Amino acid sequence: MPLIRSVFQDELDGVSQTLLDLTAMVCTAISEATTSVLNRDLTIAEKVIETDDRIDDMQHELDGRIITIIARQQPVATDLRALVTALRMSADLERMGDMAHHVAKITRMRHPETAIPTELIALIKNMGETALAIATKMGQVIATRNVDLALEVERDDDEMDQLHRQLISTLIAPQWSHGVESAIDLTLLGRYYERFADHAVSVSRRVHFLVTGNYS
Amino acid sequence: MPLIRSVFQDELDGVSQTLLDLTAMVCTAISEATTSVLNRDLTIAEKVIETDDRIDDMQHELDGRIITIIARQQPVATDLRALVTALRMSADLERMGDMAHHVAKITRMRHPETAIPTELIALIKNMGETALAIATKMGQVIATRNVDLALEVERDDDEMDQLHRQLISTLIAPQWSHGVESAIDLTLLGRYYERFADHAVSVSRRVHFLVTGNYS
Amino acid sequence: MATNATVVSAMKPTMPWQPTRGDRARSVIRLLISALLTYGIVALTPLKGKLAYFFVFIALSTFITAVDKFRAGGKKAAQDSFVSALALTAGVIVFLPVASILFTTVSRGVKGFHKTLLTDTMAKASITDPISMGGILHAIVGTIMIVLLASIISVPLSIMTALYLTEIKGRASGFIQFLVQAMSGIPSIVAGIFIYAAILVNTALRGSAIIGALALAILMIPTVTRTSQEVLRLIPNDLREAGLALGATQWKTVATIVLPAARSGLVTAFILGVARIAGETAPLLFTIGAADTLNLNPINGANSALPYYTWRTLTGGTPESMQRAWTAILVLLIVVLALFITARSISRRRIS
Amino acid sequence: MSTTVHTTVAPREISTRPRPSDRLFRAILNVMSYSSLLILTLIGTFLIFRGFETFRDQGFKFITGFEWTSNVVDGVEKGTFGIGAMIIGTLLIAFTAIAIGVPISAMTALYLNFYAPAKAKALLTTILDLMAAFPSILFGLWGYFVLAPMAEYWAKLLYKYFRWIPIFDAPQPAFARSPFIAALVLTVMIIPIVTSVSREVFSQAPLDRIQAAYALGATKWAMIRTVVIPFGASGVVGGAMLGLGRAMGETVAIYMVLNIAFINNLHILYGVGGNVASMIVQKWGESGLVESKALLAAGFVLFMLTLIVNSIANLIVRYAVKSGK
Amino acid sequence: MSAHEDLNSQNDNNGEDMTIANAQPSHAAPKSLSEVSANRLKDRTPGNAPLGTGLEARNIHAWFSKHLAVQDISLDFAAGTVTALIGPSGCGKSTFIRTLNRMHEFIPGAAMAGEVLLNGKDIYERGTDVTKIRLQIGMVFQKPNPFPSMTIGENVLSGLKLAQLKVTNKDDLMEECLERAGLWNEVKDRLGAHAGGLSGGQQQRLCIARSLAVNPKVLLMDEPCSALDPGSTLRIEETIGELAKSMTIIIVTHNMQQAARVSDYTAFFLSDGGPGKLIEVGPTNEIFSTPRDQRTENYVSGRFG
Amino acid sequence: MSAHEDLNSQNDNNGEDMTIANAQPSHAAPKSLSEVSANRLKDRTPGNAPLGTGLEARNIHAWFSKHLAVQDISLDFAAGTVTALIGPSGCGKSTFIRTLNRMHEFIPGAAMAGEVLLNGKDIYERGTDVTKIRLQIGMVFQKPNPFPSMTIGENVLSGLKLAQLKVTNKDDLMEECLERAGLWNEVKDRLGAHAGGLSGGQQQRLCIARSLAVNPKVLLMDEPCSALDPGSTLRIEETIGELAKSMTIIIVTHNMQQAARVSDYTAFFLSDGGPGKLIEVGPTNEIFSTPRDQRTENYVSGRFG
Ligand SMILES: Nc1ncnc2c1ncn2[C@@H]1O[C@H](COP(=O)(O)OP(=O)(O)OP(=O)(O)O)[C@@H](O)[C@H]1O
Ligand SMILES: Nc1ncnc2c1ncn2[C@@H]1O[C@H](COP(=O)(O)OP(=O)(O)OP(=O)(O)O)[C@@H](O)[C@H]1O
Ligand SMILES: [Mg+2]
Ligand SMILES: [Mg+2]
Ligand SMILES: O=P([O-])([O-])[O-]
Repeated sequence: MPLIRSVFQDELDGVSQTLLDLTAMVCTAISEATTSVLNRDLTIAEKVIETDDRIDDMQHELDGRIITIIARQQPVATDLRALVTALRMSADLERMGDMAHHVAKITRMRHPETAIPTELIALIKNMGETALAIATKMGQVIATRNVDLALEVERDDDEMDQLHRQLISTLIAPQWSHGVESAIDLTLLGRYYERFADHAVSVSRRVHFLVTGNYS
Repeated sequence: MPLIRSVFQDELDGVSQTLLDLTAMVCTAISEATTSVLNRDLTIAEKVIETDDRIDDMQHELDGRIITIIARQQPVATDLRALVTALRMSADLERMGDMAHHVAKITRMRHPETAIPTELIALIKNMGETALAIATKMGQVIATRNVDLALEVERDDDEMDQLHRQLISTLIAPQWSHGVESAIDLTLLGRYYERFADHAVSVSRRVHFLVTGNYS
Repeated sequence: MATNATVVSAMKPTMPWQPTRGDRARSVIRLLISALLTYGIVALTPLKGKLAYFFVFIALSTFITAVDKFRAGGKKAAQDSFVSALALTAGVIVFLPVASILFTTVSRGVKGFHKTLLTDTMAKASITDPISMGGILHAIVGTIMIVLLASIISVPLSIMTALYLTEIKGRASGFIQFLVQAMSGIPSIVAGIFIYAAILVNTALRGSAIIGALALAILMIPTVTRTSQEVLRLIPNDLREAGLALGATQWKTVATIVLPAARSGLVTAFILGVARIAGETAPLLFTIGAADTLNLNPINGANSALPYYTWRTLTGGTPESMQRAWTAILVLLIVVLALFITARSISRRRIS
Repeated sequence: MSTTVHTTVAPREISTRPRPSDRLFRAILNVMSYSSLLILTLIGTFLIFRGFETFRDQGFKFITGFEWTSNVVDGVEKGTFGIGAMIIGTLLIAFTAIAIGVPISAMTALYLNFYAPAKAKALLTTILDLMAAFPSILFGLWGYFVLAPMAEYWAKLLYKYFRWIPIFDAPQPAFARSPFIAALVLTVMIIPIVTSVSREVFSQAPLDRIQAAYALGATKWAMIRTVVIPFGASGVVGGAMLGLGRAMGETVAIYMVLNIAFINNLHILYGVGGNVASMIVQKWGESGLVESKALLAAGFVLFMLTLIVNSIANLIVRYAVKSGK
Repeated sequence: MSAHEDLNSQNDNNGEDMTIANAQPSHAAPKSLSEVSANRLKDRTPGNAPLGTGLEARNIHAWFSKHLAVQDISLDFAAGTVTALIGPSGCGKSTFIRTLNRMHEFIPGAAMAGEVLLNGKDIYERGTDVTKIRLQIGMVFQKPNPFPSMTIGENVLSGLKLAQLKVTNKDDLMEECLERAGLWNEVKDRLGAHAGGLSGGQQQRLCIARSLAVNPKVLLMDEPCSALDPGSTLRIEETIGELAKSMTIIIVTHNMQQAARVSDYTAFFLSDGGPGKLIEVGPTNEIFSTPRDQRTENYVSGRFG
Repeated sequence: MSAHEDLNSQNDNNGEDMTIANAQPSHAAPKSLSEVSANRLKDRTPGNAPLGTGLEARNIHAWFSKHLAVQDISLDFAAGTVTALIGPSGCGKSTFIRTLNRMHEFIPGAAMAGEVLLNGKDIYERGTDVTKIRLQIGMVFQKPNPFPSMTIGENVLSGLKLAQLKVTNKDDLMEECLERAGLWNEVKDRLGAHAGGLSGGQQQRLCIARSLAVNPKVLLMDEPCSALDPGSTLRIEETIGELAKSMTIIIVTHNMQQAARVSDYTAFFLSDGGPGKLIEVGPTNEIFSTPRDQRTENYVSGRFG
């Protein structure tokens, strides 16, 4: 007998697809936000900010859809967990979009100056790339529900924490010469990347719940 | 005919109650975190950190319970919105607990020094009190589902933003004499209070969705 | 749109599916045409008599209606109207003999009513005497006695057999069911001569009410058994299971739940059984002897009964005796009708 | 749980020994239910026991013979008894009645269930039930006084126009007290049984199926053809068989309208006929000892005849009901 | 659809309704929440033309003798949509749905008021051939009711036989209908078997196939799954989803989840002691997430009183 | 419970089972997720003593003639809990539940193997008075079946009459039972009326009240709501919740949501062509959120195949 419930299955698949779409948008956003802050590129920054609005809309739409599916299909067990998990993932993804938005806002705030002193460009670039890598990997975790891959995301996050610590120690080192204002900018910038990665970890962890039904 | 569904109603009430309990814990946490950071009080800081663990556990338990209720009672319309909203609120509340935790961690990190220069004590105290006030009001919004009160929370958040801006301008003012490290601490501290208030606003806004079914 | 835009204006109920005045007029016209044609055909052909009118009219009106319907709705409609005409005809055919029987019986029977009809016997009168003499008291009493005795014998047996078939459903159920059905086919005369052959031949016993009742009981058993069985079968099995699940024994379940639930149905079964035997003549010819006088002793001495009395008076052959027959049969008819109406009102009460 | 015990488990014997009260109850019903067997056996036994001498003396000719004479020679009663004509007459009348009555009954049942307006339905149902309750002697009286004169006229018409059909032919134009008239009386008598059985079955035609047919655009007749008749055909057959059984055993009414004679006659319009039951009544009064034994033997034959017809009827109904489902 | 050519030519209103259906239940403005359903609708109304304009009920009242059972119900059923009728027992759902194909009139003493427009024509108009109406508005009942005396194949074609329609290629039609009802694979090897041997769910799909054979525009279903187990129920729901691509479906159900699952629009009836009335109608998403009327909310969320 | 004194003294195993129930379905270790249900359980087993140790089915097999319908089912029903039996049609739920109060044996040719322990005693033991067993294990059926020849009040007390038990204060008992079945308020003014006049849902509650009158320890319910509308269904579910405080309840249901709503434990049966088997049993929360067996997951989430 073939699988029944085809409509429901289509709807579940649609939710997964939207999560992947959101992930893709978030990846673009963080990558472009990094570019904008490194290159003082206001146009790209504006684009990121705009993307975030679209991410927010999409998230709202997705949440509404998930609630409708729960109301109409009344799923239980794995199906219900998948939907509730999607609901939470979408919140994380939205926050990740916000973080990219915040990064882009720093570009805008300092424009036409640069927010990043030359000696930190490499570090920030590294953070941006790590963030992108984590987000990409997170997308794979969503798509494959692979719990092992989720662990890798956590390891990448450790790397991000490492970079973050490195950033702070640079700021508080006596050699620091760019003043308090710049330090504050960079503190926040670092925190944004760090939080971005945290949210990615959180999304990956939710896959664990989805698969096993338990919080790890 | 009396209301049927008494078991379900009890369960819904239980969820609301847990949200209120969480709110109370969050209020205590932020208030104590402020005290600890102002008074360099390590004991209280440790207590806050421990409270956060309990908040996390409680949130997990609540989420599990909500999923079970959805699976077992298969609610629709307002009931379903109430549960989904509770699921999101619990995430916000958990983040608010985290923020208090972060504040307390600053106390611990700087101990036995103080993290707050004397000239900022009043401001931080004010931020702490505003945060508490917002969280308390948020609790009332949860309890009463009063959409107007939710607007007040947003106004209080504006006040918080105001204080935050004031803090940052103090830090970047040329008069600043406490060095970059302290400035970084205070930047993060400020951001914690500001995010705390943001989450409270987010909780209040969810009440709007709960009542009307629309995102405002 | 779409909400009940509170049109409180009271809409009037309509029945758009019912024939309109036009439709009715059309069918009247069809019947008139059929009648005219019938008249013409009977006048012009060798067909004669009421019967000819009847059949020609039916055939014509059926045909004309079918043709008319065909023009409006095609073959489907024509077939439909043809069959409905046939069905109506059958109903009329059934109606006619009953009307005739009732009319004949009443119109002929009432002529024999007189003062002492219900209070006197034929002890001092002969059946060929003028109508105003004698009466049928002895026959009425005899009938009542015989029917009661037959019921006393057959009802318990019948209900127990029905219970066996519905409650115990024992291994022999199929066989017993078969026997009961076979019994319902026993011709009444066979019951009569059986009792005669079994009891009256070669014994000192003579015909009496009880002997007649035995013959009638044979006829009554299958009717009561089968009706009771139907009634008991209608009692949902859930009820029995509910009783058993409450810790009752089967006997208690039957006595407290099944039988009370079936009570009115069982009464109906009993009355139908009585109606079945009250008019029986043939078995009594051999079994109750022949009495013209009142005999209150059911187990001894010849007795009479209404059908039996009718039979006897018929054989008299004179106008007086014929008149007595019609009158007796009218009384019997009234008795049977009364039973019948009682049974129906009971079963109707059960439905509501 | 479900600890996969793969051993084959033997059914356990359940001790369903009922309480004494139940055992008594079941025992009583068991015994009582055999009363019908007892009665049937007794009837058969007694009739054959009393009629034994007749069977012995007459042999097979008792069934096939057409002669019935009895005389006293030297104080000894002697006779030749053959009821062939009676048996043939019985069957002829009964089948004729069925042939006329069943179509009318079936159509009436359809009319009642599907065509009649509420009032007509109530009236006609009452009338049918009434007919069933009429004493048979009443039918006899009515048949004799009212129906017979009319039917004689119909018989003449039939004879006139249809005598080319063998059974409507007659050796002489004598139509009074013919099998035809007896059959008409019987027709009226069996219509209520056949109709009520058919109506009952038709009315049980499942409403949901009827509605399904209508919802598929059926006219009333199309619906009846597709739903009601397949469902109820067995019921009509059953009703017809019951009617047949009744028709074969009818005594008094036939006695009054039929000219009983020991002549083999298959022409229904011809005023000579036979009927076992009526013959017994006719001969009973003046019969001597030997003849009355012959009459009891005739009763036994009639008994067996109706028993066989009814058994066949039951088999047919049972088969029809099973295949209908 | 080739097998239907003869049938179509019977339905005299075939050419005139080629316009796009504009009949829409009241609050039908597309919302973000209803995207899923909107998608479904898109699937279901490809060219829209063969589906006609759907069915419109205008101010329907229905009486049983003097008893007003249904009061003033106006509902539009857009072509190619599934509308669920929900409401507590006795609120007149069955009565209403039975006025839509003139089955109401079989009840002695029944009366009605209002209009039911099929392709713009009132089916209660005088002189309408009611059997033709019922051919265009099929019905599936609560209990599966195949004709037991017929084989599976004969059952599918029974509508043609009953309505005395001719069809050129019976085998194709049989296969097409069984296919659309989702039963073909299960019965293709035993079309000659008696329908009684099928399971309840299969019987119900056979009844659906039977309705399809006369090529109705509208299919009414009165609690079609209430006598079935959940597996068969889901199977039927899937079939409904498929069918809605080519016809208008109206389904009465006691099962709120079923209404939520299968329908595009939901109408809520309530009786309150008096006659049944329409309380609210709207896209199913809205009825189950943000109903406007408190009584609707109470009903769909299982609250009473 | 005062009205029950006489009855209790009839049940000869009254004193011996004052120990705390330790019979627990297999994976009954309390989980965080099951807090709600755990709370319920707490409510329901106040002193635990009057509830006994519940019912235990051990290796139950059931045959219809040679046909094995149910194979090797072992289930413990802890006192004061509600256990739902779910599974597709024909998987032997009814058969199993009917072995629990010895109703199975009414079917000609029925046979069984295994043991059913009520308070530790096998109800199939030789010499057991089966009528007494059925007094202690009540049963409510699919279709409401009050005794039509009795009034409402008589119906409630019919169990006493049938089992020929005496009770001191009939009126109190009647009120108590109707109260517990949640029907008292609706019928208190017409106890003398015939039961046929009640609605379906009320009739079913009357049947529950009838079962309660003989003070059973266990109540079996075979799809008690499948013939009822959703309102009455919720009402009955509420009653079940109340009753579980004072007795052990086992309910067969086709309605997954119902199982989810009312039960503390859920057992999933499946037949797979052969005899019905127990696939999984556990706290309802787990069965509906994290079932262990894939087949259970498929069934509860409406997937088949
Ligand atoms: N044949 C009938 N004769 C008289 N009244 C009827 C008849 N059928 C229904 N009614 C009445 O009409 C009203 C509506 O009944 P209807 O069957 O349409 O309700 P429903 O919504 O379909 O209920 P359910 O969900 O139980 O099927 C009820 O009050 C009912 O009592
Ligand atoms: N009286 C009977 N005689 C023979 N076989 C039976 C009988 N009752 C049930 N069975 C068989 O036993 C098996 C289990 O039936 P049972 O009624 O217990 O299933 P169920 O799970 O209750 O199904 P449902 O959910 O449809 O009520 C089925 O295969 C059925 O065919
Ligand atoms: Mg209905
Ligand atoms: Mg069952
Ligand atoms: O609430 P945050 O995403 O800033 O941690």
